[in-house]
Amino acid sequence: MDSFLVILVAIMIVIGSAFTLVAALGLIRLPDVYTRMHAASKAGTLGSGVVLIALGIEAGDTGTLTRALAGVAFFLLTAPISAHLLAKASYAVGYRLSEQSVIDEMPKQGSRINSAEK
Amino acid sequence: MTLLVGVFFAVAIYLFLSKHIIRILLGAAILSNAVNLLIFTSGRLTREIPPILSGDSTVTGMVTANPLPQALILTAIVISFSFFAFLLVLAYRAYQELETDDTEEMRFAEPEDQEMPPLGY
Amino acid sequence: MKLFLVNVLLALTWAAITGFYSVLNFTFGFLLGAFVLYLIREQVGSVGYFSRAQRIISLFILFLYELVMSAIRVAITVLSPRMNLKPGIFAYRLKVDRDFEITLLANMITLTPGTLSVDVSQDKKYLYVHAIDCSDLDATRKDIANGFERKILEAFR
Amino acid sequence: MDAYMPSTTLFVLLLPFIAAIFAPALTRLFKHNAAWLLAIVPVAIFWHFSSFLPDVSRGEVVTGGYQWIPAFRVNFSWLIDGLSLTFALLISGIGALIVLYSGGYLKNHPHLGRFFSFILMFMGSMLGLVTSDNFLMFFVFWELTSITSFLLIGFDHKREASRRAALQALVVTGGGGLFLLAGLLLIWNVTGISEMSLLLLSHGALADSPFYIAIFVLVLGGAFTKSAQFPLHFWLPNAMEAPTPVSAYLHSATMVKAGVYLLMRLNPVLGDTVAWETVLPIFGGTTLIIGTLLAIRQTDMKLMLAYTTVSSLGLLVMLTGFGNEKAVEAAVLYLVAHSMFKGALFMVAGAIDHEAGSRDVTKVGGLMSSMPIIFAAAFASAFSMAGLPPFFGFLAKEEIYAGLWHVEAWPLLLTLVAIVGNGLMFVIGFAVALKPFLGERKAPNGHVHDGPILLWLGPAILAICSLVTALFSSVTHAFISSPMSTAVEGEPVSVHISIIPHIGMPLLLSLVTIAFGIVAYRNLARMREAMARLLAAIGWGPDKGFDQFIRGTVRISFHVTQIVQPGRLEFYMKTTFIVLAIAVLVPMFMFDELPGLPTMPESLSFYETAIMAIAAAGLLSVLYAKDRLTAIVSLGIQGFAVALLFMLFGAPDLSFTQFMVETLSVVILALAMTRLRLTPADHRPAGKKVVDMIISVIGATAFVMLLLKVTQLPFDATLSEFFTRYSLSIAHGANIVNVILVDFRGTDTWGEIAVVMVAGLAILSLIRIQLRPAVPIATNDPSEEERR
Amino acid sequence: MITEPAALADWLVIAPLAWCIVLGALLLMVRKDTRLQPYIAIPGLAALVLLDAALLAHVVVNGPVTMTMGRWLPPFGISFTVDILGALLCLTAGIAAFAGGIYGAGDVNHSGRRYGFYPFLFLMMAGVSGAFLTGDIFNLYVWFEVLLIASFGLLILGSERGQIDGATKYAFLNLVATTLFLIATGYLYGIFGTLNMADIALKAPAMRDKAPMITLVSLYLLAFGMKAAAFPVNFWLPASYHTPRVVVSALFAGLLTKVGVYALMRVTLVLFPAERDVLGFIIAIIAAATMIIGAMGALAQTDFRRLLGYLVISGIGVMFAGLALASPGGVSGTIFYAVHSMIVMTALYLATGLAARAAGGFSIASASGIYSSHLFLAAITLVLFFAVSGLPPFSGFWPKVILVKASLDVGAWWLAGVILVTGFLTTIAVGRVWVLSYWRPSAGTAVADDEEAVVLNPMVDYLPLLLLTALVVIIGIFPQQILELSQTGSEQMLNPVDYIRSVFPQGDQQ
Amino acid sequence: MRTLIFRTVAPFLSSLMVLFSVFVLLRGHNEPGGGFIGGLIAASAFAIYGIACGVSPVRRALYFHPMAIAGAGLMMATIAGLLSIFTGVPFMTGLWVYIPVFGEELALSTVLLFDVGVYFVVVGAITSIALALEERSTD
Amino acid sequence: MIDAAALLEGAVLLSLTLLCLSFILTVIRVVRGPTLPDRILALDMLVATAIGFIAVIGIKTGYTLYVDIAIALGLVGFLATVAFARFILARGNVRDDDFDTAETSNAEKTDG
Ligand code: NA
Ligand code: NA
Repeated sequence: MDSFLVILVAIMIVIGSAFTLVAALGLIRLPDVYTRMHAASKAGTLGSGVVLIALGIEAGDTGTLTRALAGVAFFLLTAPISAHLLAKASYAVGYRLSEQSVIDEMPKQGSRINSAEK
Repeated sequence: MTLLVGVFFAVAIYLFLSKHIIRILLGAAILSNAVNLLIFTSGRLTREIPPILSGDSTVTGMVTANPLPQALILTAIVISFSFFAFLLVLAYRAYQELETDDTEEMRFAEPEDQEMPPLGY
Repeated sequence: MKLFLVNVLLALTWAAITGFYSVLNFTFGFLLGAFVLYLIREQVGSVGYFSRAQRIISLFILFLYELVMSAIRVAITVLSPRMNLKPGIFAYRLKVDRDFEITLLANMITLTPGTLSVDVSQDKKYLYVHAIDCSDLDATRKDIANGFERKILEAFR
Repeated sequence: MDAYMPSTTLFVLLLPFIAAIFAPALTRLFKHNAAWLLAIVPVAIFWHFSSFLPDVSRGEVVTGGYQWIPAFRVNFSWLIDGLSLTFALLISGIGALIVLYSGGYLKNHPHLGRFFSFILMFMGSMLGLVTSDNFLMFFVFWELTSITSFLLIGFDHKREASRRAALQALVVTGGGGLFLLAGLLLIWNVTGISEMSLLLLSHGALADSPFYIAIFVLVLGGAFTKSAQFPLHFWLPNAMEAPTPVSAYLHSATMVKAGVYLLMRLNPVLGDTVAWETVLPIFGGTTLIIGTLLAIRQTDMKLMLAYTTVSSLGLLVMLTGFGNEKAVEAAVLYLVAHSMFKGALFMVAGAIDHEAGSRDVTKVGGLMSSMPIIFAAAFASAFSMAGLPPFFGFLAKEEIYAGLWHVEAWPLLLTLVAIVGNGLMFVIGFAVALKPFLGERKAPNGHVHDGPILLWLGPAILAICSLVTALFSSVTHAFISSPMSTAVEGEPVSVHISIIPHIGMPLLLSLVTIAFGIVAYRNLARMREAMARLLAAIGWGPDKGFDQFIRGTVRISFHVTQIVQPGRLEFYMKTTFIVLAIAVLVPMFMFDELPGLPTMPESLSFYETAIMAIAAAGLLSVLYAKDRLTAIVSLGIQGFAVALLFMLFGAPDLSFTQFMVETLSVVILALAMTRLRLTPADHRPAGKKVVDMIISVIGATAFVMLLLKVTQLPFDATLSEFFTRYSLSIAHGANIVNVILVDFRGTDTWGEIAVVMVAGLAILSLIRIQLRPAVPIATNDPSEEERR
Repeated sequence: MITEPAALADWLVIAPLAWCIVLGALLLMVRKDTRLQPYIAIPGLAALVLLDAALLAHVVVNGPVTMTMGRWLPPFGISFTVDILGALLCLTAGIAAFAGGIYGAGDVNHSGRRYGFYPFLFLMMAGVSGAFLTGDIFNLYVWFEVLLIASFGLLILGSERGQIDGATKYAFLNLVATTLFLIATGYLYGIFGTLNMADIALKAPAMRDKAPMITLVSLYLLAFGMKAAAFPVNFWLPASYHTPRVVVSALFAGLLTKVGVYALMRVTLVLFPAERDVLGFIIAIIAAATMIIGAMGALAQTDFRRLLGYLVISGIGVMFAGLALASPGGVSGTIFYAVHSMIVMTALYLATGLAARAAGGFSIASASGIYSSHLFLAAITLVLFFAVSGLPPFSGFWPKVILVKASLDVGAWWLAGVILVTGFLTTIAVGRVWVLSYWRPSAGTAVADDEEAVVLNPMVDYLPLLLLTALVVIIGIFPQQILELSQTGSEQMLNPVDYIRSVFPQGDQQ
Repeated sequence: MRTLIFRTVAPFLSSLMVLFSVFVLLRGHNEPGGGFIGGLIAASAFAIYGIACGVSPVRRALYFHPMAIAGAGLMMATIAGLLSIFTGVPFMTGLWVYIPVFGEELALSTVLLFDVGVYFVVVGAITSIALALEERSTD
Repeated sequence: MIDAAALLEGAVLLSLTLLCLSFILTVIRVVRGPTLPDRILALDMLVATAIGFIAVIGIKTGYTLYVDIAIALGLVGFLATVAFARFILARGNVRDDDFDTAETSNAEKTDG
């Protein structure tokens, strides 16, 4: 495997890990669950995705690579949905936004949505 | 590693001694991990060489991680997972039916006030 | 017809993930795909978009780009020593009305800078979006409207 | 014991049991007249055994039998000598009369058929007991007599008294049986002999063995309970709850003599020792006196007879204990006499009860005219019991005094005991035989008469026997007394005594006895008062003791059980883990299986350490989680950490599965907990926490030390090498682990998926089945059907 | 490195197990057809009995038989090795299950069947058979788990609240027990690097001075002791056995604890005899304590079923006594007693179920008058009572005598004494039940009386009971066959050369 | 959780997961995977499907009751073991047949059949649990 | 080539460090909470980190077969988040994670 790919892989994994770390930091620093979701769903997904693709490249056979890509695609498909579900659920059962929040146009009927589930 | 196994066991046993079913459940989950690690360790450790043969030839010389304990643990994991699931649902039902998760209060099978058997004939 | 197309696509996916393309493997993948479609036959009614593979892919690429951007934005936000956030949830008036399009839009909004779609109103008129920075909502709304929503409409109308 | 010839004896021994099966049906057909048919069985048995008389009288010993359990050297073998033959004849002979008598006594009883089959079963057991040669066969029949007597005493099960009496008999004789079993097995161990016949040939084998005392005590335990020796006599009077035929048959004529039979049987091998010749007379004598005294106190005829039976048994034991020739002859004669007169008197009592409506000597009287036959029988039997000529009892009495006079140790005291005992029996005998018949007429029932033949035939014949056997004493001696005495004594003995009184010490003593008896008879009422007062003063007896024993046992058991089974899971868990710690640590220290000092762990790279740290962190946060969600998620953390460890140590399949399983566990936890309100934070007091912590740390230490020890051993990796070598070449699989799972050790996985499937089904049932509020018994209830 | 092709007869080794699993799976597939199930299950159980009988005959004729799965030469593949002990217990278990299956047709309602009574039953039999037949210690663990989870399933198939409680305690404590088993096996693998029992038996002497063998064996003793409900780790049994449906209790009483005893015998006698000798006295003490505690517990109970539960325990004590002696007599006594106990305890629970139906409850305080209302049932029960007390001429008598004699042979007076005293206490306990609930006339109010007595079905209710009781009597009167089997079985256990040779025909291992 | 967004995507997610699970099952013999893990993935797929679109669609989709599927799986595995009786070799002996299809050589074996059995057992059991629990928490 | 390999080695170690760090941060968030969704989010994040970790180890050891494990983990991770969101909803209205009130209210709403 030529050194270009090796270097590419090296860079990718570092970037990926970095993104993951950023996401984790966001998890710690951001004020409320909704803002933290931004960090997790974006940086987190991207981080793991990049590293995975790096692995695919490093493997050097199309099968693994395509699988890695498919996996990443799957993450990209699922990440927003889990974020959406989590946010919706939290909001529905009444976890409020942080004090810093400036606006909330969401209808305040958590219990209605909740009962709509059942 | 051995020490880690010890920690696992200590925590598991400690949880088992609790009187809340839920804690005992957590204990069960941890216990199965403890056991798996124990088997894994007593099968001796080798690092990072999975017991998967490179497809082309039957290499006999290469030292892979000991595959047998892994197989045993796999079986054990599956079994203890099944048990865990069962116990969990059992606890769930127990809570529903007996309105408690405190084993002190679970006295339906062996009630507190057992009457002395009749002494006549 | 659509069904068959989806099926072929699934078969291709199969061939892709198993990693070796051969008649045999493809056939197997095709059968699997048929099986899978059987599983979801009820929802297949709404499968109307494979015809536009081309534009979808372009959309996908845009989306990837936006994703990276947003990740970086988050990084900056998080790493900046003192973050002055104006988070909040705002309602977004939807133009797209088909379930699939709404879903797609919502997901893309989530994965793009500073926004995260929380829910769709019961009547599918509004999309509730959480944003890290609600200082200028009109701008944000405009971005969405001219960004993904337009591209989606292009891709699927 | 090698030559086993087929024999009708086997059939004869089984015959009663066979008959017992058909008894109910026959009774349903012929009502009480079935007695005539069923009596054929004992008669036939009597006939068969009497065919042995000539040989046995010539001093021969007939043995025979079949292999029963060769694997355990147990034979179904019989030993027929004077002793067993006499018993067999008594059992079958009196048995026939009893069957007939029952037909009359229990006429129109709804369960007469059941009664017949019980009686026949008992008869079979008793026959087996006295004829069996093999120890275990003997014991089997011994216990069978206990069981059948349990059923017969409780025959009238609707009355609490009979239930109590039955249980009492079972417990006492059953307990004695255990002693006997131990004794017999011990004899078997010591001598290696398991047959009576062989044992009798081995003179001194037991008496000299170091285990003699143990064997002696154990055998006595069996004999004394069965033969109601003081202080274990109390069950016998209570057994009078049984219908009178039972009392007459089991509790006077036959079963209670099983103990005496045992002593007589073993006299040649166990006798002639100091222990034997002191213990037996002491217990026998005490029983004799106490029995008679207690008898005085009674007014119920059956109870009077029962207590005299106790004392007679005492007398027999006493005589057997002396072991001198005369005493043995006396014992033999008295045993035969007693069976006849006591059986008769019981039947008389029953007849009176049946006809006059009461068995209380104070409530009935003047029946002589209306039941002449019964009176005659009673009178004759009373004579025999009192030891007056010309009845068989007289011979016995003479021989008793003769025997006593030959005793080395304090003959005077023993003679006195005998005189008092005999005198009082004289009193009781006549009290039963005369009081109901003489004096002014009184009876609860109006028209009183002898009743059906079935009712009077038995006593009459027995009375006649008492007379005839005495008149033709030489014949009796030739065929019965001498052979039996020979068997008991172990060397040839011939009995000569006859009814022609010859001047001598025995005759004198008899006269003294009679005089004493007459005086006592006159003051019977006053003596009764005195006894009543005395017993009231004592206020406690072994009979009360029995109740206290049973209640005490139950109470103690109850409290012990409460302690060891408190019903608290926490207690159970704690005990389990403490035992675990002990089970691992104690052997380790005791047998020096401790590990060497742990070698410094193989250099861990920082991320391995980090992962382990994370695992530990996860564990701790599970412990100290404020709320259950934290606990669950922390569970996930440690699970992931373990999975990563597996990966680092080259087990991809493991970590694969571990990841999946851990995530799913967490998911299921979450799904199942949507409804639960469970608080994982434990509210235990700090003290308990510390204790638990100590327990768990010790337990963990145990495991760690053992693990260290194990990993310090050289490892034998033959199997793994084999798998690695052939996985691809023969099993066509590169992933060795999976090949092991589905091929090398596929059977494990087979069972494993069975577990998975069953777990799935079990969980489904758990979720779906609706519980009903507690009801005692499960019945088919449609409400249990679930919705879908 | 590959074994000879298997003769068709050797398939008997796996047949009972495979049969149980196939039928279990089949019955699961027709789960919803509750009417059909008994018609599949009962013939299936009968066939199982036949298979077991055939297997026993095969073993008696040819000595221990081995089949190594996947024809991987032992110790590499999993060997099933059957000696007389395994086959005999397998057959007995089959018979007990057969009786239970018939009884269940009447006792288990539709929801019970729909939720898998018969599948559970068959899978439990699979676990039991597997445990008796396998020759591989880890595989033994797997079958333990199969029967355990199946027993869970049966345990909760009821409708009382006490059941959930009992099930909880049963489940957690048994989980601990099997986990201990697994732990011990993990250590064992670490020591020997092999799992085939015969192989371990061969390698054990070499390791004796190096490895922590006694600790290992005492760990196994604890694990199996707990499965067998030996004192002081017997709690789970009295806590749970009285809660499920009677037929389930019956099956448990017949099958579960005996598997623990079997495993303990296998491990201590065949694998680690030397270590067993070291622990012999401990085992004897455990045996004595278990016997006494069991008998006392029985005396202390008001509820039929709990009383029986304690009788099971004291029976376990008796079996441990033979194991403690480890002499030919002792072991054969244990084997014989195991057979007796499996049959008689199952029968007793079934009888108790009928008695409760007849008398309207399980409490000896209230139930009464059964002797008048159901004479036949009473007769059978009385036989069983005498049998369980070890009175002749019933099946309980001979093993007890053998064990007493064996104890005397080695001069263990006290053990012999305890065995006898236990019998005595048991007699009192069951005697009281008989007196109170059978003889005592019914109060006449709600409980069944001669007139409106509860009608019991001669087929599903009495047939299984009759079958078992007949065995109890026959074994009691003609114990020769069973005794011979037990003796040969104990020889095979105490001197397992045949066992080992059947696994390693050519003596060596490669 | 029948939100529009989730409901729209879930079917395709789960179908992809099922696909992947079969892949994991088949390649298990040579690389990590196998029946159990494959089964778990498939079961999770159905769980997601159920949570998103409700239980009854899943039940209708599976057509058979999950437990019946599990039973069939166990049966299959057992039969895979028993097949070797016909070749006179012990229980559970792996038998391999190579069927040429389209010039490729398709390797079928009782071992594979066994692993498929495992797959079905796991799918059936876990799915039935998940669905039952889901039903409980929605009814 | 050599330096490339060395570079890769270094990169691997570096990223392992980063991942371990983020692991620890995430764990902190799990323990700290404060709210239920926070913990769930953290678990989700944990899965993502684990995936990254697996991939890096895969690169380190050259066993690319780890990619499947990573994917599978992603799948079930998604399931986990979904289930937890489901769990939040079913638990019903809460102000903060005062559990008893939360669960009593929930018990009233759903049980029976
Ligand atoms: Na597996
Ligand atoms: Na387990």
